[in-house]
Amino acid sequence: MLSFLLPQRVKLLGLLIAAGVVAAVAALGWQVAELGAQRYAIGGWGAPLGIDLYADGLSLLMLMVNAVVCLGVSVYSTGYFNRAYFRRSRAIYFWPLWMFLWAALNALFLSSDIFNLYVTLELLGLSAVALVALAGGADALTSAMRYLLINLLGSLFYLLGVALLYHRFGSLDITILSQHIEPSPAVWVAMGLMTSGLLLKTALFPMHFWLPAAHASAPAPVSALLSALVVKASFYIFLRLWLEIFPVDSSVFGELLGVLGAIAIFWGGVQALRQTRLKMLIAYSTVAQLGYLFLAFPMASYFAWKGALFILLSHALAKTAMFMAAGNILHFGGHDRIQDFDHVVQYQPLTSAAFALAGISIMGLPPSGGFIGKWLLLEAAINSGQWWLVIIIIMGGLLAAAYIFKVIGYAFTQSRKSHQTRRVPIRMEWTALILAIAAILLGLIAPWPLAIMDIGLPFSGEAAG
Amino acid sequence: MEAMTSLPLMTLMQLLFDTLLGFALLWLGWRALASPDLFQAIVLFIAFGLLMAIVWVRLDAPDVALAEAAIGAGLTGALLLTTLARLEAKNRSKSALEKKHKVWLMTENVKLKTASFLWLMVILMLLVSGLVYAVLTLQEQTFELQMLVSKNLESSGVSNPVTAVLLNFRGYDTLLEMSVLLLALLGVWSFGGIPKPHESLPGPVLNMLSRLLIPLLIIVAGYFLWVGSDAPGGAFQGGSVLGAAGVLLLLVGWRLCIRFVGLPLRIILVFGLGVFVSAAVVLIFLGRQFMEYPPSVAGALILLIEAAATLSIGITLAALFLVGRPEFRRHK
Amino acid sequence: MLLSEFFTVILLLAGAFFFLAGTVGLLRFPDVYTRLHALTKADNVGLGLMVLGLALQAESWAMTGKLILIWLCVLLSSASVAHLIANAARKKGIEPWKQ
Amino acid sequence: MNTLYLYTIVGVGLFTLGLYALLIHSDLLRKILAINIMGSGVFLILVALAARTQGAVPDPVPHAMVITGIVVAVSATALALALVIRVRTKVGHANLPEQSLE
Repeated sequence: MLSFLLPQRVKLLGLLIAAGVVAAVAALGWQVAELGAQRYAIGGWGAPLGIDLYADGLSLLMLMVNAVVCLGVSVYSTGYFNRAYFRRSRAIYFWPLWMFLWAALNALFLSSDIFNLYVTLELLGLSAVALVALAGGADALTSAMRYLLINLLGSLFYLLGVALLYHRFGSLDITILSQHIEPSPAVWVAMGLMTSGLLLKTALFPMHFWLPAAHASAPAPVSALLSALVVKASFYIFLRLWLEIFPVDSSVFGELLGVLGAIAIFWGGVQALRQTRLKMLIAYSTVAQLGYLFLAFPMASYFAWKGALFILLSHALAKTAMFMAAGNILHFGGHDRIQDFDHVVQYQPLTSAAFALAGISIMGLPPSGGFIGKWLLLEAAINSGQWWLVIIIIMGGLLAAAYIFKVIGYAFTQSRKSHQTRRVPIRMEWTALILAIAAILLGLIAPWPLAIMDIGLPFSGEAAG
Repeated sequence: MEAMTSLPLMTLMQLLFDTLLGFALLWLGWRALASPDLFQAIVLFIAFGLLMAIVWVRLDAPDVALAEAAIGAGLTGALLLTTLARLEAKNRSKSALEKKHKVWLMTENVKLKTASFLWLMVILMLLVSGLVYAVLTLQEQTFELQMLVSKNLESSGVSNPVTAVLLNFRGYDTLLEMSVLLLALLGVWSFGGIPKPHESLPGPVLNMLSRLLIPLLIIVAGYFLWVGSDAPGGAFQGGSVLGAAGVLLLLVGWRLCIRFVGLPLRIILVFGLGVFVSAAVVLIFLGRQFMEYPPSVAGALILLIEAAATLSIGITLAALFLVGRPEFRRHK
Repeated sequence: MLLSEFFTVILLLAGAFFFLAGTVGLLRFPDVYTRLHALTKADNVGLGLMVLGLALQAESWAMTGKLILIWLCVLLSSASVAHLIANAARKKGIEPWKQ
Repeated sequence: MNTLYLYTIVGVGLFTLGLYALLIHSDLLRKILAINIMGSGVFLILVALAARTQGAVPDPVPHAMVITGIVVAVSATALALALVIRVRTKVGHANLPEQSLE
């Protein structure tokens, strides 16, 4: 699955590889579904000595959503990077960098070795930075620089935690670590370090400052991917560590994460409402949506985890669609100022539909994927009697509704000003729409991904919730 | 170090040496970060790297020492210096802004408010005390893994345990690491045209030096590669020496013939990774696991992979030094 | 104590003395040219003496060869680097110290 | 006190020093230097702790990890430096607009 790293610069090849990876993921999915969690020892050495790959329901789901989103982005990019305003010299680098990013994501979701995860994190971070900088403007470069520094800082914190864990337990494999783990000062410090490093990369509330600029200034398909998956990758590692390695009874810490998540929902929502540029709005919306993921920590129950994961999945799909729609609008009108979004509906019905459908999922209206996720979270919150979480989830939904309707409202407003417009390739519109529909469909087929999550369930210990 | 208690003088000397080295390291690190002149800071950083290499030797990690000296101090230093030169070349071209830029090149401590400075200090102190506490209370680990490494060393095909870990047991890490290197180059290239540094013609001495040194460096790279299987050394060390040779060549003003800049260069760049991956994949078809080298040919296989890797790493590092894709240079 | 060991110690100490002298020169001399002079000349001799001292203890000829190779490399590079630095300083217009 | 713990503590010191400098300087080259020094601190901790075994050959796994880490660090540094140059050409200066990390 890693053999597609060669920097061939042909678009067709990119698409072929994309299809190949999707097929591989599907095959793996079938295997996992049939046979349960899979473990693959690279080099045949087995866990303590070599590096194991590990695929259970959680990683499979991540891989699948990864495959869907990446396939979408690949198709979209064939259109996007064709445009005249992208110098060809830049555009040719998109594909190899993009393949690296994708490979890093796949490797990350499959790895079960904490040092290997560090290397994949770096691979992911560097390729993401290079992709952000591809946009080439002053904003993009500055935010890419900041993003790079943040990434490196986060990785070093993580690596220091890895060092402590290794020297305490003499192993790097997650499964082996989880069997040996016991609370001790070193473990606590390692946990603190790794958590702060990963949360920095996940952009949880006080550490979110780098995200909006980086995500908004990148080329549209790249922003889509950054918001949809790259931040989730570090969240995924965090979740793995939290559920499998660290002593889970640290409820104070969980509460803290929950509070930060709650603040993130509010802060992101309010900021999103205040933005005048569409891409910034969507980026802040990501900050808010990431907050939901952390609401599960204070509850730490079966439903809560499932809800958070479900939000993660549907947000990945919906946010990709949104950024693509934003890219279309940007391309169409040459700007993304929300106030000047007239006629968009007339000229780009597909894009507007995509944006609206994705918005439904972000707001959490039925029958979308976002609704199911929020419903599960709500149920968990009510079950555990944490009413403040209920209020926050509902408020967050209202805020999301407010900023999304703001955009849609402007898009429907007629004005007589004439604009310079350019034609948008039809496949760019369709990919956005299809992904948005997928986000909605996710709600309708909810039992299926929920069942997949149960394979090799990492959070079965708390299934009582 | 209790094993040495029979020689109290020796232990004392060693303790003294280690303490001195440790403090020198901290001091150099501090100076490198606080020195008002950037050039000086970089030079101090290079000295810091060399000192690190000595520390690695003290810690019985000769492989790391070689890597640190060649990559950590040497190449990183060269990269930093060339960047500085490019930044300053930029300055010179905009003479009107020169004064302004001068300021930017100097240390610019963000004036923190006292309150936030205090907060920062408190947080850092917490961090330090937490870390120190954690380290000091760290129990002795179990040495199962180390035992496993030495037990499996024979079937790994090499007798240097570090090489065995790097290329066999944890070869997947190394594969990804080489991808990181290649990715970095790709990223650097994708940034497009980069201002040229102020280039001066190399004098006769530098020319002479490079003529003498480059063959030597290439031999050394080969030597590292060869001994890597049973003594300190290996692909990364060899590759970085090769990279150093490349840097020297570039310094002398040697440029690749246009003919080689396009596809051939790219092929060399991906060669190492390509061999690595294809060796791993071919083994799948031979009915083994991904990257499972059969013990009988493991040694040869590792050497082959390492040779390819050395070449690619060397060229990649040299190309990183050049900053910007070679093709762009001829348009200027 | 063997005679060879005795010579080794003497040579190492002598080498260390030259290093010390070179370092003192680096710290005390007034300008870049004289400092370079002190550093490269004295350190080359110091290293040569040390190499000689260690060569007496070497187990094989190959070892001795490697040691000498190291010395030659250092000679070559320190001479060239000294030249380069001095040349750069001269181009920058730094006048040699006169008194 | 054991010398190995001494080096570990030096590693902690370097890590913190680097972090402090990273936060306090706005010049990008300095930030990159700071990150590199932080990295050295981490590597030092990793290897110094590995040398705890008395007499025997130290654990090779951390050594391999550090070599990997060094190569990753140099790649990241190269990318960062190229990016600094780009930022300078495009924006006109090589530091980030002020930001607070707290």
